[in-house]
Order: sequence, then C-alpha cells, then structure tokens
Amino acid sequence: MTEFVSPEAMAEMIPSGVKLGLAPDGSGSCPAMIRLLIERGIRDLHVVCAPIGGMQVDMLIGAGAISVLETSAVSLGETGGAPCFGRAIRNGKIRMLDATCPAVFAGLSAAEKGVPYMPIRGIIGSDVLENRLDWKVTTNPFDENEKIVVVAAIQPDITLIHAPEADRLGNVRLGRRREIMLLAHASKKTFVTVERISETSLLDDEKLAAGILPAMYVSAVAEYKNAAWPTGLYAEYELDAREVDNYARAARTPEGFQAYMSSARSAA
Amino acid sequence: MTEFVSPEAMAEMIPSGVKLGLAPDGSGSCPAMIRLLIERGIRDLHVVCAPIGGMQVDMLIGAGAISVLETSAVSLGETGGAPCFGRAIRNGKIRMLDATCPAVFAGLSAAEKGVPYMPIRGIIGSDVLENRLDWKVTTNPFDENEKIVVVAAIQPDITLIHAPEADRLGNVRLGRRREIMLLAHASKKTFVTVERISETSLLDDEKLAAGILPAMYVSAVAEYKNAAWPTGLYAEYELDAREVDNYARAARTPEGFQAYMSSARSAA
Amino acid sequence: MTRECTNRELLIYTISRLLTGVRHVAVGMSSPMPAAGAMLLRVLNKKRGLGDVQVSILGSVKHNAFTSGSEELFDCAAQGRIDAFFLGGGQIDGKGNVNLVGTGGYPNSEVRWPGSYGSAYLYFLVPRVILFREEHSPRVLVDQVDFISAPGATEDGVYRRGGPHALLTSAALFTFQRDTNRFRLESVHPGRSAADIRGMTGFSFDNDHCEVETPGPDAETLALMRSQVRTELAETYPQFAASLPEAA
Amino acid sequence: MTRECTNRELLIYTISRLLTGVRHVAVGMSSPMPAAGAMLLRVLNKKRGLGDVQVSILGSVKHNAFTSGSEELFDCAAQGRIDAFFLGGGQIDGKGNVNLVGTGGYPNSEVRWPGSYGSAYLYFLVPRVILFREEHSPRVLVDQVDFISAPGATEDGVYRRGGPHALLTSAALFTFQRDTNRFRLESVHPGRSAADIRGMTGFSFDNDHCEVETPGPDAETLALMRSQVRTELAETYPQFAASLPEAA
Repeated sequence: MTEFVSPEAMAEMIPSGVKLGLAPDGSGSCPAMIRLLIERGIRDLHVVCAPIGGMQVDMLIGAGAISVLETSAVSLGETGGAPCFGRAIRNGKIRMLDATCPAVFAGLSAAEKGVPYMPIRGIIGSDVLENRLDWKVTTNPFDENEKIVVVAAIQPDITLIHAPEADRLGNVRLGRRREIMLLAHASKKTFVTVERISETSLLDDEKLAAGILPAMYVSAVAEYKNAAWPTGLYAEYELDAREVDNYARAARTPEGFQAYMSSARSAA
Repeated sequence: MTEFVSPEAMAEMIPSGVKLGLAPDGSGSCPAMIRLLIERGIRDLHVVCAPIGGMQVDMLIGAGAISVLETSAVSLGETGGAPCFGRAIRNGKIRMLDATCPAVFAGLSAAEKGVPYMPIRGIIGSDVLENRLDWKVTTNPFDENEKIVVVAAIQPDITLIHAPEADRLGNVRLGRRREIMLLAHASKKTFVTVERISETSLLDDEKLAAGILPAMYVSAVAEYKNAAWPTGLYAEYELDAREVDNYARAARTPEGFQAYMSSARSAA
Repeated sequence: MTRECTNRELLIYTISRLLTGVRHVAVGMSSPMPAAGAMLLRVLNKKRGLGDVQVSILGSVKHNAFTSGSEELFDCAAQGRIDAFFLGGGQIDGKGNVNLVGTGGYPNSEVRWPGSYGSAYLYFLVPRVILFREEHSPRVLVDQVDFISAPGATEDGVYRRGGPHALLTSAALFTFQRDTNRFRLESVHPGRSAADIRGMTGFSFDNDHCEVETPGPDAETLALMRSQVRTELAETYPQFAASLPEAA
Repeated sequence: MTRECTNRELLIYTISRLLTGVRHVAVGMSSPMPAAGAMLLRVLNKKRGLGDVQVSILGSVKHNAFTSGSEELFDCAAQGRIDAFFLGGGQIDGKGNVNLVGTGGYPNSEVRWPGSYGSAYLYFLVPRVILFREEHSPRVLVDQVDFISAPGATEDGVYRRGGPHALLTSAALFTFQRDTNRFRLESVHPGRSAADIRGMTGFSFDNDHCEVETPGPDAETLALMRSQVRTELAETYPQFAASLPEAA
C-alpha cells in the first residue's frame, strides 16, 4: 500500500546510512527533497546514480551526506563541472565507485530480475574495471575462449524520484523514462514526489499504461509542485540554467555552498 | 527504413528455414499472416514463442512448417489442448525445446543486451533443464557455493507480430505489451501487421511514447485489418472463442485440419 | 434458510485460509477458484481491519497492475513482491514434483499437456506455492511424475526461498513438510474418510489416518461469499460466478 | 561573393566525410558539431539518392526515437543498430586510450572530470567511434593517459567489434590503425603544417610528415551547410546554429 505523505514526512522516512537510488538531473531528479534531507542532517549515504548525477548529487556531497558514490559521471551539464564533487574527490572525502552507464543498468537489471549478477560486454582493459572489486572477469560459459565481465546486482534500499503525476492508488506516470522504471523495480522501496495527483486511475487509460510505475513498487507519494527546480522535469519543464549557474558559482568554495543552501532555505 | 508493403508481399519476405519469433495468442498474434505463410508453403521454421504459443503455432505445426519449436507451452487456452501440437509430439514430427517462461525472456534479454547468455534462478532439478543442451549449470562468480543456470541468448531472425497501429515513419504502438518490445529488440528484423496507420507520428504524444516500438526495429509494416482474428488483440478486440473451438474440433484429425485451412482460404 | 456450503465454496474458503497473511497473490486468468479465494481473503481482511491484499490476475486487462510485459510477473516474484501463487499439474507426486508436460515418454509423449509455463521458476521464488487440483485420483496424484516441470525439493547450493506449501483437492487438504519432503494430510473434506483419501492417492503421505474434517466458513463468511465476493468475481469470471450460490 | 569556409565548417564537413555509409549515428545533446556533421551527411545522402541517415540526439525529446529509457542506447549499440558514435576526452593517447575521469592520481584526482559515461562500453560495440576534440595540444593529446576510461586496443579473447576510427581536432585529422594500434596523420587543416602538428601532439604517430591538406566542402555543399543544415541544427542547437555563417 502506498502512503500519501507531506514532503517533510517523506524526508523523515529516509534514514542515514541507506543505499539511495537517484535519477539524473532533469529525468526524475528532486533537488527540493534533497534540500529537505540535507536540512535534516542526513549522513553516510551510499548513492547510486542511474546512471549519472548532477546538481542534486553535488549538493549532497557538499553537505557531507555521501560516503560512497556509485556513478558513471557527475556533471552540471552545460554549466560545467560539479564543484563539491571535484573538491570531495581531491580531498578524499567520498569513496568513489566509478562506473560506466550500461554497467549501472546491468547491475540494476540483475536486481530487477533477482539474479546475483549480469554479464556485460566491453569494459575489459579500462581502469574503471581495475577499480571495481564488485566486478569480475569471467569466462563465457558457452565459449571458453571469451572473457566477459560480470557485475554484481545493485539493489538500492530506497529510490527517491520526482515525476509528473501519481494517482490515488499510488501508480506513478514516468512516461518513456524507463530507466527510472528499472531503478524502481530494482529498489526495495521507492519514494516519489509529484507535480500533481490524478483523481482517476492512471491505469484506466491503456495508452498511458506502458509509462506507468505500478503502485506495488511505490512506498510513498508526496505532492510537491516544482520540486525538480532548477534541474527540470522531462517533458514538463525546462532546466533553469541561470540558477544552476548561480549554484555552480557559489559552490566553488565550501563557504559559498553553505551560503547558497541557507539562502535557498530562507527563500523557501 | 521501414518498408510499407501488402500482407502478401510481407509473406514473401519471410523465407523458409528462419528462426521466427511469435507473440502469444491475443497479445500480438497474427493468424492471418500465418495462413499466408502456410499457403506459400513455408517450411523448416525454428519458432520461438515469447513465451507461449497457441492457435497460430498449432496451425504452423499442422501444416508441417515447423521443425524446431522453442516454447514454454502450447495451448488453445479455454478451448483446451492444441491438437496438431499433441499429434506432432506423439509422432516425433517436431524437435521440441521445452522452456519455462522466464528462461525465454532471459534468452531474449541476452540478445537485447548483446550478451551471449543470462543467468536465471530456479530451474535446477527440473527435467526442462535436463533436456536443454543450450542451458548450463554454472557457479555464481560472486558465491562459489551457489549453482545457477545460464541460458544462451535467443535471437530470432524475424519476428512477426500484429499491433493496433503504426505511423508513416514505421513506429508501432504496442502499449503495455512490453514482452513484444523485448522480442522485437532481440530480433534481427521485425515485421508488423497493423489494424490501422496513423498519419501523425506516434512519438509526438509523450504520453504514448513508452508503449511505442521505434521504427529502427521495424523492417516492414502492412495494414491488415482484423488480422489477429480469431485469437484477438489486446485492448482492441476479444478472442472469438467459437471460432477457436471450431478450429480445435476440425484439427483433431490431419484431414480435418486441411479442410479447415482450405475453407478459411475460400472464406477469405 | 441458508443453503449448505458447497464443495466449491469449501475450497474457496480453504484457499482463503491458506493465503492468510499474504499481501500480493498472483493467479492465472483461467483459475477462478484461486482468484475467488484471494478475493475472499481481501474482503475478510478489510472487514477485520487487516492489511490490504493485492490480487493480480494474469492476462486480465483490468485486474492486472503490471505494465512491463509478461516478464514483470517473474521479475516481481524474484524481487520478493509476490507472496503466493498457485500451480496445478497433470501429475503431482509425493515429493511435491509437478508435471505440466506429459506422460508416456519424452519428448514424444503419448499424452502431451501444454508445457511447464513459469513453474520451473516460480516454484523456487514464490514463498507460498499452493498446489491446487480438483481431481483427486491416483492418475493425478502419483508416486513419481513422468516429467519434472518443477521440482518439489532442491539440493543444497541452489537458491530457493519458495516451494510447495499445501496441496488442495476436492477431497482433502495436505501440507508440505519441507524437512522431510513429504505431504501430510491435514484434513478431509466432509463426506470423505482418511481411508478414502488413501485409496484415491497414488503416493504415501504422513498422518494418513487423519480424522480432522476440513472446516467450512461460518454463516457470516458464507453470506459474504454469496454477495460481495460473488459480485467481484463476476467482473472477471462471469460464467464461474454464475455457477456459485447467490445470497437469497 | 561566398565567405570562405570557417574552421568549424571544415570540421563539420570532415565529420560528414568520416560518417560516409552509416545508417544510424548517435550524438550527445551537448555535441553540436558531430550532430551538424551527421545532419550534413543526411542532407547530402538525400540529395544523392543514397540511404537515409538516422541521427539520434541523446537527451533530446524531439530528435530521439528511443522509448525504453537511457539503457536503450547501449542495448541498441550491442544489437548492432548504431554505426557511429563520438567520444571526446580530457586526454587521448597515442594508443587510442581515452580518459574522461581525471589527472593527478586516482581516486583522489587533482583534476577531476565528470566520469567515463558509456565510453568503456560503446568503444567496444560501435563499429566507428570518432574521437573528436577541438583542442589540439600536448595537454590533451598525451603519450599515455592518466586513467583509461576506455581502451583503444584490446587483448584477444575479448569481444570487440568497435573502436577508434579517426581522431579529429581543430588542426588535423588522424585515422587509427587497428593493426598497429597507432594513429596516422591523414591531413592537416589549412594554415597548419605537419611540423606544427608534431609540436602540438604529445604522442608519436605515423605519416608525421604528411603534406595533405584537409579538403573543405565545395561551394554547393557549403551553401547547403549555410541554409538547410543550419536551419535543421537550429531546432536543437539554436545558439550553436546562430554562431555559424548564414547563406547570403
């Protein structure tokens, strides 16, 4: 059963120390919830980016909330490098699990399908592989002459995403962002903030159905308008590039980052 | 580039001897095209059912067109057993690759993801496994105490399906029948008959997008109204149970089957 | 005066008891009895203020929340999101092995059934698999199946969190004992004796002199079955619902 | 009088030449030059009655036919449905290795870039990977990358059907020779000499006295670039299109 809660109550439901799945900026990212988590003082997260991170991940790093980061990239897109990420890497403040996008998807697919691992082509010879103890080079069981990588299943404890719409049953419309569907299938629990709540079932319209995350995967829903600002929400509203630039400029120093986060709070 | 052809021309594009992917009755089955293939005298097919077969598979068996059958089941649903299938099994007329549904999906997923195999839990201790030389029991590379089955990739040469709608670009609406999406992704070519052709792009409506098979997977489209009769088309029209019963009664003998197929031709 | 509980109603009620505590049960489109049992549990839970029961009817457009194709059922089971499932079987043997493929040789079986479907997988991954077959005869309940579609027991070193939970027929209820891999007769339906069951069963089982009669629903539950559950059933299984007694 | 071909136009034209024969090319949303080259090829093919070129712009809603999430690009590449892709790189070395991660130690890199994205995979599976980096300097084109995001060459026994095809910078065009795992200087852009290129490149390469000048587009092609291609580009990359010369 999906619970319907306030954003603040949802933030209370995400404890420190969990493996947290997050969507890329603009495809289901929820910086407003990230701010609530930071205000609450969340710590020691193992963040899984599906498959890359942006502003919301940089904010969590800046706040010292991430201990392990599993991602194929962290970037502010057109704005450039993610400042807190770069600083944390230099200072050794986070344990980095550098990945490559399809390997993240393979790990999530393994969790989705309930298998302990998934084979994936490529990767051999890269330093990405050299630094991942949870990936192994094996022999293809059907061809003893082929070496092939296997990656372990990735099962987030909680996935936190923003979506256009949920209904009162807990079904959530993701549209063609099927990587978020995969992330939710792979996760033990999924928490979703939405722009609006539909009073009719989203599964009533057969044409919508393929883009609906069914309620059985959705532990809680909170209505939270504009919660993807400034990173944008796919097919709903655009990135606010000026605000991301403001953030990037401010976050160049730890003090600037703190000041940005405080002013964001007072503005809210 | 998707070609737009007549059903007859499409039948000419499917040669004997190929590995042919088919949808279950009622979820993308196309008995009308199967009849055209049989009339053309198609032979020696390796049919992959995704993951089960029904009337259209039974008709192909009755016509002697199948040499290898890879499926988790063949049944006429409420009507009962598939008569030509049962006869062919008794007489050893087809080589049977008995499967279990998720293993078919695992094999198709392997082809979709371009890996040679996929691990899958369960199955060990069943006679299904004992009879599949293309499945192996391996050791989980992350836990030497766990035995786990791996199934080889299944890549049909051609998948043949019926769908509600295509647009002029070759995009096809499947809706939530995502197992057909998987089948098309896994196949080298996909041929699609449709109830109707949309003059506007099906990808223009973001709400539809998650249920659309993109044109890049679709080799050819033929408009063929009611081509799923009598097996039905998901969310469009129901099974014609009386006609399936007629078929089942007729197909109890080889002669009855031949008579049924001839009269279907003259009725068409 | 209320009509007596029919055998079908007894089975539906027994299924609801076997499902006690589940949150999500999946049933096949052509399995109205398991669906009815699950729907009864849902109604009873609601009445008692207990947890909601999700019933997924495979193949149904309306009572089916899956949106990722027919592979989603199997993924969902692997994720631990399905608590109970039903398996039938052309043959079921005393070790809990199920045969959905055929008899009289393989591959050229004399009698061929449709095939194993998802059994070889779901039997391992769904915690509570209920074997349900109305026919109770030595033809169906055999000492050793001719073909193992899905094994009742599994060697060490193979991941298995699910398996046979109970076997329900029109004549009796057995539970499966995973430590000994044998069935135990739990109760005999009204009108039958343990001796009848021994004669009708092709395998040996424990507690074979069982004198417990399978309990039927109380009057209130029976009334619910004949009103609310019957109405819900009719949405998906109109013919089957029509065959059940209706509240006066 | 037509304005002379600019360096950017030369690069776009060169990209279109490198893509000759492809049916499907994928480009990143923040890669307007590769997109422009692919769009030019599409226009030229249409004009010449050659095959259609599908251009998938990742992250674009409109110019993106994928409907199965961002994993579909990788699946599609594995299925052989993507013929060409572009990789940049903070560092590219003489063996075709690409570094998208950082310099000055790992994991605590002094300079950290975003990360490897899909490079470690696509470099193996897309037949024609074009390395494209406008900056041509010993800082970028190094003898040995600090971190291998994606290797240029691969040992036997590892499936690989793709890899580096060419390296294009604002100063020169190299091809990659898979037999020797070395770059070969194919042509030098107008205004530069082979000696310049040797000085600007941190790795050794073959044909390092190359005297071929990179050919620019003919007047007709240049006119197309400044009209139809520019218009098409503007739909997705308005700022970039505005920075290109327009037909008089």
